[in-house]
Amino acid sequence: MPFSVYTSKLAQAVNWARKFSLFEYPFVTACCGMEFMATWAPKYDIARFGAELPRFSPRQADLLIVVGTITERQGPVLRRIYDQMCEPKWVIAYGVCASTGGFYQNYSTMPGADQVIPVDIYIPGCPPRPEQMLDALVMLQERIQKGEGHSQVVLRAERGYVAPDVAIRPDGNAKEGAGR
Amino acid sequence: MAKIILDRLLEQFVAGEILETGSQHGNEWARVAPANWRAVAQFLRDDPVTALNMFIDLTCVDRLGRKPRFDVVMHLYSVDEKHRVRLLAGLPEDDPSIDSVVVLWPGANWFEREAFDLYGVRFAGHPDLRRILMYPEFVGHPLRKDFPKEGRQPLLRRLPGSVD
Amino acid sequence: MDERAPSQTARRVVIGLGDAANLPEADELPTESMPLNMGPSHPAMHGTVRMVLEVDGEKIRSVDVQIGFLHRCFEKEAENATWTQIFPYTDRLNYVSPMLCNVGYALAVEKLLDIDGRIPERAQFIRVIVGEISRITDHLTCLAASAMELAAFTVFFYLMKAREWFWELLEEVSGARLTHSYVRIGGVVADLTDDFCPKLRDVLRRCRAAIADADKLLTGNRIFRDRMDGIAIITRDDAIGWGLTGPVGRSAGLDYDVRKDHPYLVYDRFDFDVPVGSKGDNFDRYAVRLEEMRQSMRILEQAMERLPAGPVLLDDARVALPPKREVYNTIESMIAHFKLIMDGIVVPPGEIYSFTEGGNGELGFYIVSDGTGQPWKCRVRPPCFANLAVLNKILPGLFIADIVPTFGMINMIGGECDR
Amino acid sequence: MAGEPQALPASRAKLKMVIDGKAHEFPAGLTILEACQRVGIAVPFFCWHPGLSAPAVCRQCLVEIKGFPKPIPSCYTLVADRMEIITNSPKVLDVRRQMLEFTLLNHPIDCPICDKAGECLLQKHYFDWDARLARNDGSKVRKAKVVDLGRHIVLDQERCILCTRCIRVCNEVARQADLVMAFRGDRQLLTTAPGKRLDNPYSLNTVDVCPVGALTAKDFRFSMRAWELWATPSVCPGCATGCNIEIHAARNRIRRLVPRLNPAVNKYWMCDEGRLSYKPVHQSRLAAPTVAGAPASWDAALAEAARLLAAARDKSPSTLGMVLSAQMTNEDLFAFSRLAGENLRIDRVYLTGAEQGWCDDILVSADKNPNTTGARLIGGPTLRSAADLKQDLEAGVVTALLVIGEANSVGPLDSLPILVVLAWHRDPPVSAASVALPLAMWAEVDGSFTNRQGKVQRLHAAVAPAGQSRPGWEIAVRLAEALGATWTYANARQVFSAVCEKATLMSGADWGKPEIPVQLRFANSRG
Repeated sequence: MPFSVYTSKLAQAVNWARKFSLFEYPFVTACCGMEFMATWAPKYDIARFGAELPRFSPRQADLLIVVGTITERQGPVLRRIYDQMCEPKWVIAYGVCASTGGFYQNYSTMPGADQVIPVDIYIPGCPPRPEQMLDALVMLQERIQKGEGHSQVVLRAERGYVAPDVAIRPDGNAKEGAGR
Repeated sequence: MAKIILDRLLEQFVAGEILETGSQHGNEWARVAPANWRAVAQFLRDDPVTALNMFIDLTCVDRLGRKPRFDVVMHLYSVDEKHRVRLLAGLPEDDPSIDSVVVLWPGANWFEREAFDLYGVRFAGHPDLRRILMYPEFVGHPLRKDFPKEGRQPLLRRLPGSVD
Repeated sequence: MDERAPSQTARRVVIGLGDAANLPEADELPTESMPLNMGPSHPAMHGTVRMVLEVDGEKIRSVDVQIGFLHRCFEKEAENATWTQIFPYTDRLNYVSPMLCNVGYALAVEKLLDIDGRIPERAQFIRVIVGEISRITDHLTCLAASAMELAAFTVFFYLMKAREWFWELLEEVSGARLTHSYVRIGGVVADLTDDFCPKLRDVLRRCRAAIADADKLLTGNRIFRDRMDGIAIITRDDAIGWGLTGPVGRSAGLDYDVRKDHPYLVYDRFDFDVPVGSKGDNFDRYAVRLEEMRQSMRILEQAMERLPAGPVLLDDARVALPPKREVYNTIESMIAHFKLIMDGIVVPPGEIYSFTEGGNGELGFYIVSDGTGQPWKCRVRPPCFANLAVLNKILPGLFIADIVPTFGMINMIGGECDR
Repeated sequence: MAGEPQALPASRAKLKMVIDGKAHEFPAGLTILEACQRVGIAVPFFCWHPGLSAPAVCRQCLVEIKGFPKPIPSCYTLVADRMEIITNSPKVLDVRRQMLEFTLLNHPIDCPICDKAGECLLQKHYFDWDARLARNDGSKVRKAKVVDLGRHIVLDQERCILCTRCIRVCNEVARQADLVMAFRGDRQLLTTAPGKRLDNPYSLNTVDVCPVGALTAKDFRFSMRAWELWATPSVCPGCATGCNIEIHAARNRIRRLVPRLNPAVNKYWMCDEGRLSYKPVHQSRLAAPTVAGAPASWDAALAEAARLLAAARDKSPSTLGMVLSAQMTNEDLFAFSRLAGENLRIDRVYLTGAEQGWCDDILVSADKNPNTTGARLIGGPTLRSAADLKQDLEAGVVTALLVIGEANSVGPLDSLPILVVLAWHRDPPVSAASVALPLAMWAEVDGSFTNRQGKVQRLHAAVAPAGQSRPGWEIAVRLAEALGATWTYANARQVFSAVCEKATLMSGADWGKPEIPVQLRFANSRG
């Protein structure tokens, strides 16, 4: 069917454009921010991947990078920022605190940013090395190209397309759905 | 070295006001009756001999099982004499309240708010005694020994299984 | 202008021309104060602070600085960990200079254990070296970030590059780039690598150049100076009353540096100066940090010259872990290792307030031990908690734009301020 | 007993002696070790145990006595007048170190996989008294790692340090010579006596007294690391003896029960049955209230229960009965007795409980209920027996029944029109019940048992109540409220003091101070 072919090709082209022009919003809260700075700095130079431009307004960003520990107090803030971003949008949880809470298991820290927002890529490490950030970025770009980013899937689902399970939860554990 | 501080205290205040003094690991400390908390602090600050004019730290210790349960602990430093002292005051569990020293050192403001936030100690005469580290909706004082380590009180959570 | 202007204003006001500044009060444009919320997510707020401002136009009438967005319960975690397990948490207090926090905590516990006199000399020198490196990286980060916030991106790159060199060195020593957990109670976990000193000398040489570049780019820079000079002045009395220490306190003329006034480790053997500011404005804080980095480099060079040989960890099976080979092959060391890991080092009951010069000022540890394997209370006196509080006093009267450099020069570190 | 000074009759002669340069007075008949412990001087030991005889085989407790050529084992030398003892001279410490070195020479490097690790006396003494690097790491003598000694016990002969404590426990506590030593020198082994197995009813005490991880309990081994356990003082529910125990729990599950010293009741010991009496706490528990077999909310279930009981009461109180269990705490018994008397006007109160069982003259008593004494005390003389209940049921005198605790001993209750059950487990009565309410068990509540000697002993909650179950007294209060009464009990302690006011025999009983559970790793080695 020519039309569907046309649309799918177009989608591929668009995704290709998207993955190399990621405008990131670094939601920097803690130690990981120091390493995250390093990924911008000359040696690791995230610019090589077309993601060097930080946008400090969520409305202009399409990649939310949660860098550092998220506390219960910060939860609503993070959620609001995510809601303010335009679709399609992607989220990287940078470091174990943003992924699971890390070794802070107490009354104030939230066990992972995905308690309040959906996360596409989790980066382990306390803090992760800049290489891991770049690696995660490449993984995300592949995901974007395939159209398996969380919000991409949701958008498609809203338009009546079927969502591939794997994308519901980036770790492939589709059964649980997006919640923990 | 800072023995002189304790001597000054003891000659200035009577036994009922300074309950106990001592020195350990090079730290001089004095246990003060809560009623004299601010008076002692002011004396130490203004007395030319002690001249403890710099506010360093204020916190609280929960000695669960001991009476009185709480200790308010303040550290003072003298910029000129280069000596320091630790003041302690025991507060009962049912009503842990003591005079604020913000009038003496504006820097004490946040430290007292923190002690109030995490231990529930109330400081009489504090300009605005709000929570500082925890959010206003939080219930309880988390650093008390009987507060569970993982007593989370979430402000927000995703709906389980939701695909936003 | 318009003859049919509303008749309420008695005189016509010409804005932008002539002496608009010294018009009588009544004739200024009518303004009303409005609340403005900065942060907690704001490029200049480092992600963890919220400022609720009451502004009158561009002018700040009053401010309420709200912290706690990074409260990770250092104390609660410490009360549930053995004495050695606390080191990783100290790393993440001031995560820009983790080594300094490591050292500060270790010194406190060693005083409680009464082994502070028996720490091997080489270990003390190594602590000084890694500590001063951390201090340099701390100031580098502070200046780089603030420069970036003032749109001087080049400086950010220069200084980040320099920081990277130091981190690679620390990684060689400790195995981690940022969160080292390198210090142990009784010494340090491993000796320096063989070619550490030559490498460090080389890095210092390059770092001097980088700092000189940044110096040239900023100190003489009109835009930079305009936003730093005479902004947010802190007096010496303020510094004392608010308990300001470190670069912030010194820039205000408060000549207090723990390394000089209460020497710990082997700092009394080194020859270095303590820079002190004259005006207490943002530029002084910047200049003091710049100079402190140079002084730290002096200390590093002297330390490398006099670095003695010898062990780097106290030889006491009740404090320091036995060598791994012994642990795996003899029951004695296995038991010692087991006891130290599971039950923890047993610290006699007592209280201690031990203080060192952290990246931001007096980093104090007030520790209460009840004689078990974990602390009853492990309080950290965070320097930038006090340093940040003073914003409530100095910000009113400034312009909104002044918040960025001022906040940057206070150098609030979330992990340390909120713990 | 060791470590706890006892008041001595003034008549007994005091011996003057000097320990480490300080003069002391002791009664005759005391060993030097006990004397040192009384004055707070630590002396290490492996083979000595306060509850057992002292063979002095480990030579760890050596001390110097003025005038004696060589160090003397303090654990079996009696104090004598004008004796001068030195416990801390370099010579003594050195000798002890050498003995310890011998003990460690052939000890396997098992700490990471050893059940005793974390509460091991060998670890403790090495760390406290030696803490030096090994002087040789030659190969060690190999022995059998897994020897099945009996129903409950597995032995690792390599770890055994030959202290013979276990042998003496069998001989002196269980009075059965099940264990012996075989061979000599570094080939010496612990093993069962010819033709015997370690099957005496007190065999698990050998695991407690074993200073190392040689003897391990099949029930506990490899299930939990000792240092992660949280200890809570409590009382064994196995029989009327009421042995004092520590509940060792982790992650909200009981992992084992160990005896707690009480010279008046169980000394240092308890029986194997009692140790396994924690199993039911985690087995087939009733999790939520049910009405007519269907799960319901607490409020709904309580309302329904109150409605049924009130209806029965108003119809004819004489047909309404209540069944108490001798396994309930004094607080629960009292609360329900009061409910029956004041609110339900029940005069038919029956007492059931577990069947009688075997007994001996050591610890085990035939009455398998922990609180029969308390039940009789609180229930008073009008208390009827399970047999009476059977009769009344057959005769049809009782048509409505409020059953608390387990009622298995009673026959089938399906025929009853009104049956309200407060149950621990999903037992037959529950399925037949109009309303069933989940009841918290002994390890989940604060309360008290009265043992066969009439001693009132405290229980402390060690784990959270299973499912939605609640303590009996609390349910009683809420039932009373549903029936229109207003009681003021806010916690078990208030109920307890009310019991003490009422029941004369319990007056003077003390609730004691709150026990904060402690993790074993920070409670020092139990040895």
